[in-house]
Amino acid sequence: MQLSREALLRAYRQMKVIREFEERLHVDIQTGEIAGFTHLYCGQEAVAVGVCEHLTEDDKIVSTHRGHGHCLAKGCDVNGMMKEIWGSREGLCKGKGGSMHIADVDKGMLGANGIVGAGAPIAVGAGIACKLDGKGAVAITFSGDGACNQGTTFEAMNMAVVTKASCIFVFENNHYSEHTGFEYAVGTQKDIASRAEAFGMKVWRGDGTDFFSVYETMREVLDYVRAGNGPAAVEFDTERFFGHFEGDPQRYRGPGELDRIRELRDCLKNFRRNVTEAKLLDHADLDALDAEVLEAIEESVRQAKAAPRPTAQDVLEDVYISY
Amino acid sequence: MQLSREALLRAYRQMKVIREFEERLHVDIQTGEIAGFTHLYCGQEAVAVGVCEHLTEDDKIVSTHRGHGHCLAKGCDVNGMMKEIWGSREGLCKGKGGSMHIADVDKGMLGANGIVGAGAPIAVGAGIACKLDGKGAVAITFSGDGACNQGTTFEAMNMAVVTKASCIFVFENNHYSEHTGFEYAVGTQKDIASRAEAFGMKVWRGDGTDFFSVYETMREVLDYVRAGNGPAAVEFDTERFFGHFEGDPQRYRGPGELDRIRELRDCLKNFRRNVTEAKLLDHADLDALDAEVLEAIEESVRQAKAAPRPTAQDVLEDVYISY
Amino acid sequence: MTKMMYRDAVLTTIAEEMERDENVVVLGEDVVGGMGTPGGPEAIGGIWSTSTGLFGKFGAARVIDTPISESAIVGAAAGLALSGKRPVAELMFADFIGVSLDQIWNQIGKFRYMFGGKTKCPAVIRMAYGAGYNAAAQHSQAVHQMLTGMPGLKVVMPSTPADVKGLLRQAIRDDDPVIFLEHKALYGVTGDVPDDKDFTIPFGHARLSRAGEDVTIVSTGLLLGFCEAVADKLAAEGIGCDVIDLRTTSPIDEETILDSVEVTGRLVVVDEAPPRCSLASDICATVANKAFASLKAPPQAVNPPHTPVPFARELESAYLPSADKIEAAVRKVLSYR
Amino acid sequence: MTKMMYRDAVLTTIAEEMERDENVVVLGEDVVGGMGTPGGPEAIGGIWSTSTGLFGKFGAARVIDTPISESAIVGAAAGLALSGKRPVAELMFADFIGVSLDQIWNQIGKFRYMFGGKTKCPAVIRMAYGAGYNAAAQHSQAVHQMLTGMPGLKVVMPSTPADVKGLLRQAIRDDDPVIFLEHKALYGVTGDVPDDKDFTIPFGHARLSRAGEDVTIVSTGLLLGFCEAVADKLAAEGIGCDVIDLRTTSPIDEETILDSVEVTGRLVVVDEAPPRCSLASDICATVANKAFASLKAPPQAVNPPHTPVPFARELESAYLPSADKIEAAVRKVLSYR
Ligand SMILES: Cc1ncc(C[n+]2csc(CCOP(=O)(O)OP(=O)(O)O)c2C)c(N)n1
Ligand SMILES: Cc1ncc(C[n+]2csc(CCOP(=O)(O)OP(=O)(O)O)c2C)c(N)n1
Ligand SMILES: [Mg+2]
Ligand SMILES: [Mg+2]
Repeated sequence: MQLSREALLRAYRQMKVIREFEERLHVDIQTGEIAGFTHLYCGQEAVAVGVCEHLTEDDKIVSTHRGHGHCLAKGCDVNGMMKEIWGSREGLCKGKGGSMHIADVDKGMLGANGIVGAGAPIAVGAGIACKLDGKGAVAITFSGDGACNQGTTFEAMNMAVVTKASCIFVFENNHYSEHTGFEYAVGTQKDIASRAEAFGMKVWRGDGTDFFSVYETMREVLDYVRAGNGPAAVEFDTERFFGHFEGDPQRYRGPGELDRIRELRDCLKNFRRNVTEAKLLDHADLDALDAEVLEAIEESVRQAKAAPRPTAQDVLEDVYISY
Repeated sequence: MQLSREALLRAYRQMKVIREFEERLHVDIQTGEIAGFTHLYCGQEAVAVGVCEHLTEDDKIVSTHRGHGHCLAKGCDVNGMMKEIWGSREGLCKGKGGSMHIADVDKGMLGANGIVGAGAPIAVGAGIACKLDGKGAVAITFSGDGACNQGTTFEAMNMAVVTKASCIFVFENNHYSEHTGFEYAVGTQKDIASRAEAFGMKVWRGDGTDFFSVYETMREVLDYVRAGNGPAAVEFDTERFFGHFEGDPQRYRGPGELDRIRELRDCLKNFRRNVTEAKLLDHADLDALDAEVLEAIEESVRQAKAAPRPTAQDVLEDVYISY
Repeated sequence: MTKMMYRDAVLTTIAEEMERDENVVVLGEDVVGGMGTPGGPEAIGGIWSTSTGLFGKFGAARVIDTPISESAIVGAAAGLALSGKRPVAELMFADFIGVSLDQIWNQIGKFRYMFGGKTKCPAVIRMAYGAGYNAAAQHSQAVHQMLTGMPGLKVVMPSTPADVKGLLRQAIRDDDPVIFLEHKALYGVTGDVPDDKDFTIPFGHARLSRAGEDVTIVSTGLLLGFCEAVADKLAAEGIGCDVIDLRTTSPIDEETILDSVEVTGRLVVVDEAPPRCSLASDICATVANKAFASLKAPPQAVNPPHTPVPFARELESAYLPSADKIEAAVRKVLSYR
Repeated sequence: MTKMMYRDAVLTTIAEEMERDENVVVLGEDVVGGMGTPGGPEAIGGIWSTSTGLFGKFGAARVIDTPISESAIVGAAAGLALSGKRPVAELMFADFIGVSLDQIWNQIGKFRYMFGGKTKCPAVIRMAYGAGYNAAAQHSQAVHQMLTGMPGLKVVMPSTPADVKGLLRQAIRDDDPVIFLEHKALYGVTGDVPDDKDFTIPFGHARLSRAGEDVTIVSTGLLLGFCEAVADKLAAEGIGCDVIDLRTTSPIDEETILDSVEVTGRLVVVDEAPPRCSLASDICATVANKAFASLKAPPQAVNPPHTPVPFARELESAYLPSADKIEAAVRKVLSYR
């Protein structure tokens, strides 16, 4: 916990932005104004932020279907994202990608991905590029406990080891893949990290609901990979606060589970408690940030609602040819 | 080594059939009369036979591009196979499949496979069927040290564990995938079995150039899986005597490597030495078998050469519709 | 007859066939739902509700929830089928053939032929396809053109609950591998369904859903309804359309199409996949070749553009063939001189 | 001009581009060969000899041997391309798109569009396709019809060493993903190749390899040579054929085809893939739609049958379009009244 006051405020703000961005989406989606399948990241913010706070624009990340948190943490514009999810032609992807396909390659964000497991091989390529460039940059792929069973993820782990790619596999174990439990679908019934280890990588583990655990763990992982030691893997135990997608009745949850995780495993609450108890920040600092973030999100929604809609002609653009 | 004299003779004969079948193919292919890509199994006979001598027709196997040994060991007809490889319409697959696609489902041989790694998921399905039938039958997939890096193989291992399929992953590590070394392509640079173990399976290891090692190891593996304990994996260290495919100049071999493995790692020589030293069989027994097998192979070639060729009309058959 | 939704026709047919034949087994992601969770099995029975209750009725041995491993799902179906079972595997979205194509294309589609005709592979691979939910480029695709082009596969695209029942039952009882394409946007559609537990519809027999003598419209799945609407509208103007629901794209009922075009001389094919190497081009080419002399106008295809499926509502609607575009195409061929 | 083999044109072009642009990297199975073996790197330089010597010249960082993991190969190419590199990935056989299709279809083909046009993905995926080696159902396929149907991918099918050079260079310098299909049976064919290290052939421009006024023959790859042979034979009889080598199937040069058919009124398309939803049906449909009035005979496709590729010599020859079958098709359209 040697973070400056500024860094602490920034980390909190980043997590809070993700949280409020999605809490707001959760409300707005119910009005029927937002189209498509939306997977909310709420509850896992400490992972995205604890990872990305270490990164520069030279570092790359590859995300998942549950990508808002990774995008925001990697610096994608809040308004551009909100517009994208609302399907505006001013969205980050001109309304063509939507929630599952947000990217901003200039920021090192190589894309959310609707195909579970598809990101890992892409990150290996990006990690090879990082190695080639020799500037110590890394490529990070986020995968869930479900994605870790997809063949592409396994191939990517082996390929990363073989090519000594500067690549980090971040596994976010939120115990569910859609409506199926981790204990069922991951045959080992142990953690994900031990399986990754068997591919020949050094692995780490951390608490994905605690920013400081993620941040400190990632410092070690990044030191290791930036030094040119090849790939590494890290597993964070975490929680998702909403359903798999918006509309999910979540009957697979245990009694009181959602209340319990919102109470005990909320990274924002944990952060606030930690920093205030340690007297690094006080409640007023954080409350001010909260208000500021709420207003920023409100503003992004205002903009998204007012932004111009795409037109039929737009369909035919951004592809080299459309017959 | 509690095998009866009869069982010993049978095992030796099976290995010898594979050996001579392929030594003969190796010669005949050079005449240009045999079409297609042929991958010879010579050197690995102890694995196919040491595994299949335990099996009945209820047990299933799924093979690879290097499938002749598995087919013969599982009881495919020698003449039907030779005719198939020669492309006759009397071949086991009417000349439609060829070396890489020999199958005999009635014998529990679910197919050689030209796609590396494709057999493993198929074996999981067969293993689920075995479990469903509840008669203690098993499904076995053979994979190489190259195939063990294919996503399908990994997915299959996890799926087998999750579904508790009666399925056995037999890894034949002959140290090469095409022209690439095991140490390069398998990122762990350890053995294959330890990676399989991380998927949650019990694993075994054995010497794939020693029939008795394979046979005794497989007895344990089969006892375990037939008892309904779910899948298992076993790795056999073995050698391939010929090139990856016929025509391969094998420049990746070390000096004297081929001579050395033919001398010290020949499962037929090892078998003969073991059983004669232990006075279980004598040389005359084996010599008689050798002669008999040679004649059987000669006969299969005679038949293959004389067998009727397929016709243009045959192209349109054996598919539900051909426009 | 019973009124039921398209999705219930899927579920009911599977249940009836599982009842009838113990070799029928179901597998896929979340087909049970809730496995390994505090809520327990069947907490949620499949995201399309096409397997709800099967686990309770038939047990874990025959209703198999799988990890997210589509190659292994299709591969397992292949192995089950080669072992005498009749697997009904589900790919949650048709787009996931991308991660499992080898098992579909190079394995189950080829066993019978490669192995010299002696091997049966009675596997059904069900998948939800199509646009309409703004699910964007990776969750909205029509994939029938690729699969139709693959020898050895039968490809089914039902457009009504009754057809689901007759065709899915046929698929499960068929000894060849069948790709069963369910349109997401049809799951909630209701229709009359025969109660007969042996009701099947043979493959390769199209359904004439509207009859007319001026133009032939061929389609499948969701778009068939749009074609019917256009036909009904034009009928009021005295223009008669044959609307042909292909039902199966392979085998294809060429005869019904050619017979119709011989009368009408005009063809419009409406297809949800992009234009290149599409089912629409396939049918236009067949008709141009085999009914050349009957044609009074150029055969006309209606496809989305050659782009990925876009996300935003306005974009997706502009992307998809609509009743308006179909009507325009029909008027275009009608006005050709 | 230098005489060289098709395979050497591949190798030379890659080497020249690697020399010119340090962002060009090569990856694939055994593209180095011998990694981790006693014989050492480059013991064998790729099974098609299309990467021999690259490792020695450019080193392990830019010539990357991979495990048997095609999804990871294409995926790595995707990631490299998104990171500013220009990967040239090799799939040893085109049939292996089965195990890597998602990365081709749903990833590299869609980035630019899905991400709103701001993302470049300059990846080249080379693959050896086609029959002629009796390699049977899983190692002999033509796959251009599937890939041509996928928005976002450019698809190239060179038929001569010179075209390899001009088109592969274009592919490597192109900012969009390109599928580069090399016919196995052409690797050994020799031809004159321009020495200019900036010689490129733009995509979407077909080559008229024979000129005539009686019939238009369209083809690609290996079969183009068969078409030329037929054209030459018929020329002796006074029958003139336009033989059009498409070079790229997407983008496609419709103009050249339509211009030719306007003159000849007769079309034969020769295609190595099975007939359904094929490139042949695509072109026949386009011509039937856009040059309807010019057509004097039904557009005619020549494809293999709708079966997997069979193994035995007699079967594979009967399966493939041959000069005889092409000639018969040409005579058929010529004799149509
Ligand atoms: C290849 C593929 N298979 C299935 C799906 C459907 N699907 C979307 S998310 C998901 C669960 C993913 O679980 P996990 O990796 O744990 O991520 P989480 O949703 O928990 O963030 C599934 C099955 C998909 N999108 N892609
Ligand atoms: C999916 C796929 N990728 C690549 C190949 C080409 N290929 C055929 S065999 C082989 C090597 C296989 O190595 P291994 O699994 O060790 O088996 P071995 O040849 O040693 O028996 C390769 C790369 C293939 N047939 N299928
Ligand atoms: Mg999860
Ligand atoms: Mg090997």
